[in-house]
Amino acid sequence: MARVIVDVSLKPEILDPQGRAVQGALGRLGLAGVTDVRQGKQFVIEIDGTVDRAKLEELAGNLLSNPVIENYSITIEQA
Amino acid sequence: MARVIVDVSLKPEILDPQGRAVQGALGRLGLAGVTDVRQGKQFVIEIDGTVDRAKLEELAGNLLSNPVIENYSITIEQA
Amino acid sequence: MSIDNIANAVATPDHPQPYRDLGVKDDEYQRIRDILGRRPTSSELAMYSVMWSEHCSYKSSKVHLAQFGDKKPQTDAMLVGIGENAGVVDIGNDWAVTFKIESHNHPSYVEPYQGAATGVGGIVRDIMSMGARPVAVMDPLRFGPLDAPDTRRVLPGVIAGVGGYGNCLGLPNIGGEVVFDPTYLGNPLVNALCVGTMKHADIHLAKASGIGNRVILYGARTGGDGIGGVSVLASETFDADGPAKRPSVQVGDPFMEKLLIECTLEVLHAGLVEGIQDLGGAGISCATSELASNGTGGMQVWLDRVPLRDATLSPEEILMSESQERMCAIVPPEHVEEFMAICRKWDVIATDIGVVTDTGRLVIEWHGETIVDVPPRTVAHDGPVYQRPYHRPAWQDALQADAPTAERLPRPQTASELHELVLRMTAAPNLASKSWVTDQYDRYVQGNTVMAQPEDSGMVRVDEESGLGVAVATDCNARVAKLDPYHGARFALAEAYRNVAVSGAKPLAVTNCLNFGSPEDPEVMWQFAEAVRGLADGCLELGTPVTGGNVSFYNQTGDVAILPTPVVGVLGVIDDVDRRTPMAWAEDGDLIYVLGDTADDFAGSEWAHEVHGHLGGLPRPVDLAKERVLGEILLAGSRDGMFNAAHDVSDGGIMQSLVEMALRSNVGARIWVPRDMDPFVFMYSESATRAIVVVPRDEESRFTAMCGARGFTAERVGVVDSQLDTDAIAASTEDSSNGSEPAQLLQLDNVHGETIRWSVDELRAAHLRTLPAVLNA
Amino acid sequence: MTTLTGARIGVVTFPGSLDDRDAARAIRVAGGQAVALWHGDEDLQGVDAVVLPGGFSYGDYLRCGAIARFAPAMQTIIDKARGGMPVFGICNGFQILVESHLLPGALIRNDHQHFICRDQKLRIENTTSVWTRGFEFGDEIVVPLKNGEGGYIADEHTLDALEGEGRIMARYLDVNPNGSYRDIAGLVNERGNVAGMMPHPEHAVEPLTGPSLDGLTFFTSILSALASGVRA
Ligand SMILES: Nc1ncnc2c1ncn2[C@@H]1O[C@H](COP(=O)(O)OP(=O)(O)O)[C@@H](O)[C@H]1O
Ligand SMILES: [Mg+2]
Repeated sequence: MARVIVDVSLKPEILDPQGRAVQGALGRLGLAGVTDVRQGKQFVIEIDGTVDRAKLEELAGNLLSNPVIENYSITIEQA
Repeated sequence: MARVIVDVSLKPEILDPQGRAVQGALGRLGLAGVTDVRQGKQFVIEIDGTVDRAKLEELAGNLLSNPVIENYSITIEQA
Repeated sequence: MSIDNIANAVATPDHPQPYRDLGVKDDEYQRIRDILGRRPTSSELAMYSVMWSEHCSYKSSKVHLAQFGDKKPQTDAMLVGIGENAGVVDIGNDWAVTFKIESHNHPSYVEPYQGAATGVGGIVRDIMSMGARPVAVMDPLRFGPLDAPDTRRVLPGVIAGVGGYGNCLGLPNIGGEVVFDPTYLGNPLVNALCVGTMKHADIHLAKASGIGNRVILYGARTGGDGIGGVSVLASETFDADGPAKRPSVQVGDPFMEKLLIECTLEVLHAGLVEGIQDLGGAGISCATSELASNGTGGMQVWLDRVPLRDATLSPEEILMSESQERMCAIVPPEHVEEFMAICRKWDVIATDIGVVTDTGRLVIEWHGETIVDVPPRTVAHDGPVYQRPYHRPAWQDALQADAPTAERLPRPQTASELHELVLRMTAAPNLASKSWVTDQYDRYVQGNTVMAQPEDSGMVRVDEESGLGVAVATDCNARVAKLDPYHGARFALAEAYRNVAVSGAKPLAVTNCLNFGSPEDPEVMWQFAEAVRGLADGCLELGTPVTGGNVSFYNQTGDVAILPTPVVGVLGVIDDVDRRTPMAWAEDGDLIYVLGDTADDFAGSEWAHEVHGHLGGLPRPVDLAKERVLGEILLAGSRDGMFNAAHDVSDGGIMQSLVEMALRSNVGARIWVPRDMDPFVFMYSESATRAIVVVPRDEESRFTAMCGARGFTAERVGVVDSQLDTDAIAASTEDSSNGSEPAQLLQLDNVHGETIRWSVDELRAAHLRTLPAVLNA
Repeated sequence: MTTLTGARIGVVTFPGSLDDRDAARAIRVAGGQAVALWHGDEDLQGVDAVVLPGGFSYGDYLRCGAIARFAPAMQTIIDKARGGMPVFGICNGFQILVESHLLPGALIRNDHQHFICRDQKLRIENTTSVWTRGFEFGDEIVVPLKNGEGGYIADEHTLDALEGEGRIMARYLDVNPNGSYRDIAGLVNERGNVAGMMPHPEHAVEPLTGPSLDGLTFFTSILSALASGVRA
């Protein structure tokens, strides 16, 4: 049993319209000093049995993220 | 200067069609043993100056997440 | 937690049950005991409570709705009538159409996106369950004042939800309404309409017949969604140690619904299915009891086979869950394998959960224990019926006496005041362009959309060979309904009827969504009774039967009910969509006619609302015999090629209709106020039974002869003219110098002896300004 | 005039494809034969070209086109496209091509965050591909656009290369509806056999149901290319 967390974020040089919209809204609603907001995705994957790490890396970098615009990172919590 | 990370996830009892679609794809593409996938959002917020914690809590629970169907958690990394 | 099975219920007759918390009244609980001859098990109580709720049983409205059947007009068009998931109408060439509106008001207030999304999903499944392919959706919506903070919370979410679901499902959105009124502030109305088409042979009904046939549940897994949505159940009332309170928010998965559509159509066309039912309000309780009650009468169900999303759900919860995107089919055993294979192809989970029996009872087991054993009819069809008291509100007379006369509400007196007024009205939230909304909806998908917003009706081609098509419009001026609910319902009917006729289609059938306050308030109940009576009488007079609809009560904030809002949808047929009449005029020199009579009618008008915030007076009753003649003229004119364009006249009167036509075509016109008519009344009166038609010059004599023969008023009020931009105007408009195209102008002559004009560009700017200015802020 | 009939163009249906019937209709209206292909089949039934239609494959829940890219049919299509088979991705189909790396860059959420449906003016800037050879350079056309994630992005280097090589098939005119870099509405690959575009030409092929007939040229282009044996 393992819980795998894959965080996917836009590469810094890529435009993030959602983050920008959130930044605008946070400012308007009174949170001071916000200089940047980036929005990312998080996948929490529960795996029964052992984790096939090679496959996981492949799919994180290929399916869960788009290498053209996104970076990913993997955290594995063994239960 | 602070970096605030707000993780937003669907409440466990709420249907997560995105997570389900990913679960299906991971299985088809050969990652064995996946029993559940939940997809969440992550906001990385850069703040200049001190963080107004009360305001941040309010907006995390209100703007960044939808309290009817989502939970959130806040992590603050002071720089 | 032990299971409350039948034996246990028999053994513990005095076990106290939390029926009141489930919305079950003392006498209703006693009736359940009488029916069963014992106390119900908790699962049975769950079923009865949801099925006997107002939402599912129509217990307050039933006695009134019967009029739709009693006063049904003679027609051969109706293939399936009221009572089924949706009515079915014959449109010729072996084609049939089904259409229906449903409300999702309360869920959309709590969670606008998901509430609206699942509203669309629910009505689409209703249409599917008749055997039809869904081909279009519409969304009549009502919100509080545009600039109220809560409207800014609710409206964008609702629009995104309607769009997010419908777009992802591949259903073109072909029309709807967006109306603002303060009474909807704490209670927006989110109504959704779906149209489906099928060949006659494909019509299916929700019944479980054929002993030995299997009961197959297919689609999404069952979760805790919507428990407490239909009735007021909170799950811990069953058992203090039970699972945590379930979410009442239903989340939609349009992708799953799309698979469900394709999968359902495939199993139906393969002839594998005996009966079919969607799972909506009251979920499995509703589907099993209705299927059994409509069919042979008996059914055995193994509830523990139901695939779950949440393993901790109790049987009571599974019975009541409103998880979305599920269907139930009755399949002969020899077809089960093939049925399952098609489901697998579409990646849809399907489970054999039961069998049709000859016992006359619905028996449900949970891990070997019998938890339900009831006569299905008592659950599905023989619920309580109330004769709710009702009476005319004490304030009704005073409201009707407060007429919007020239003395009571100051009217614009001069040409320049009228010039200003047009710009203001064009930008008024209720009249302003709804493109901020409709641009978020896919109107093209399926490739059969012939008309969509902002045309008077939505029109889709049904048969690509012949061009056979249908047009649908929904309407309701709820202010008029408040002033006089009987008349208001007929007014709404007439308007929707006219919107269909204006586009060249022949009105055939009616659906409705009756949105009202609490039925426990006798004054609201009176509004409801009057509206139903008006609609039923009106449908008889127009010859258009009601094929189905929906009632939504308890739309109020505290003690304040919404405006009575009987939304009426009319469906019409057009033999060849190629001859539809669009609303945009085009040809220079075409003549602009107003059909119908204009009187001093401002009770419930948009002008009184927008300019004076006033609602009062007694609207002039709509003459439906005359409305029918207008419809005939519009249809005959379309058939005989007499019209290049047409547009109905309703909210905002003739002036607003002219503005909309000019904007749609981007071509100017010269209009004159008829002699002896007050310019303001000409421009903004909302007399019913009128339309604007645009007639080519060489059709004029034929056209006027046709109107004359029918004794119908037709007055020439203008001419299409793209060349009004003379040097005299260059000074008054911004950019007529820019390029060779002349600026398009709308000119109105004979206004207190003067001429006033607007450039179409300035009208467009006004029309487009309001919604984005508020909603994008 | 060369006969356009005979050519067989496949239209792939993925779970969640919506405009597949419409693409097939457009092929028929243009004079071709539309062949329904199923995402789960590797076999393309010997079609001469493939259209990947619009819709929300797999709900577009992960990223648009990200899951469809791995469908068995796509494995064959990717292979054959590399070998020169003509492929045209419309909207979701464009997203699938980009996710498959048959076309560069990525499509992200519209800058204004809303789904948008509008009659969109475009300028055709590539007339050498098999999908656009029927146009004149600079033709202005109007076709429906409908998407929530149509913002085209790529790095500067890629954008410059696309422009330099004449691979920008169509650009948005008057209004950039989604924040696409350099107003890019559609692209072709180096070889000119693979094209992708966010707007929907298949919805502009009949006078009653679309804003123009401008979309037809994409389909007559490929049919005439196939009929006259033009290879990409
Ligand atoms: N919520 C909506 N969804 C889709 N179309 C809408 C919506 N609201 C308004 N429309 C469309 O915008 C146009 C103008 O609406 P409206 O002014 O209410 O029309 P009318 O008064 O002629 O019934 C119509 O085509 C209508 O169908
Ligand atoms: Mg109208």
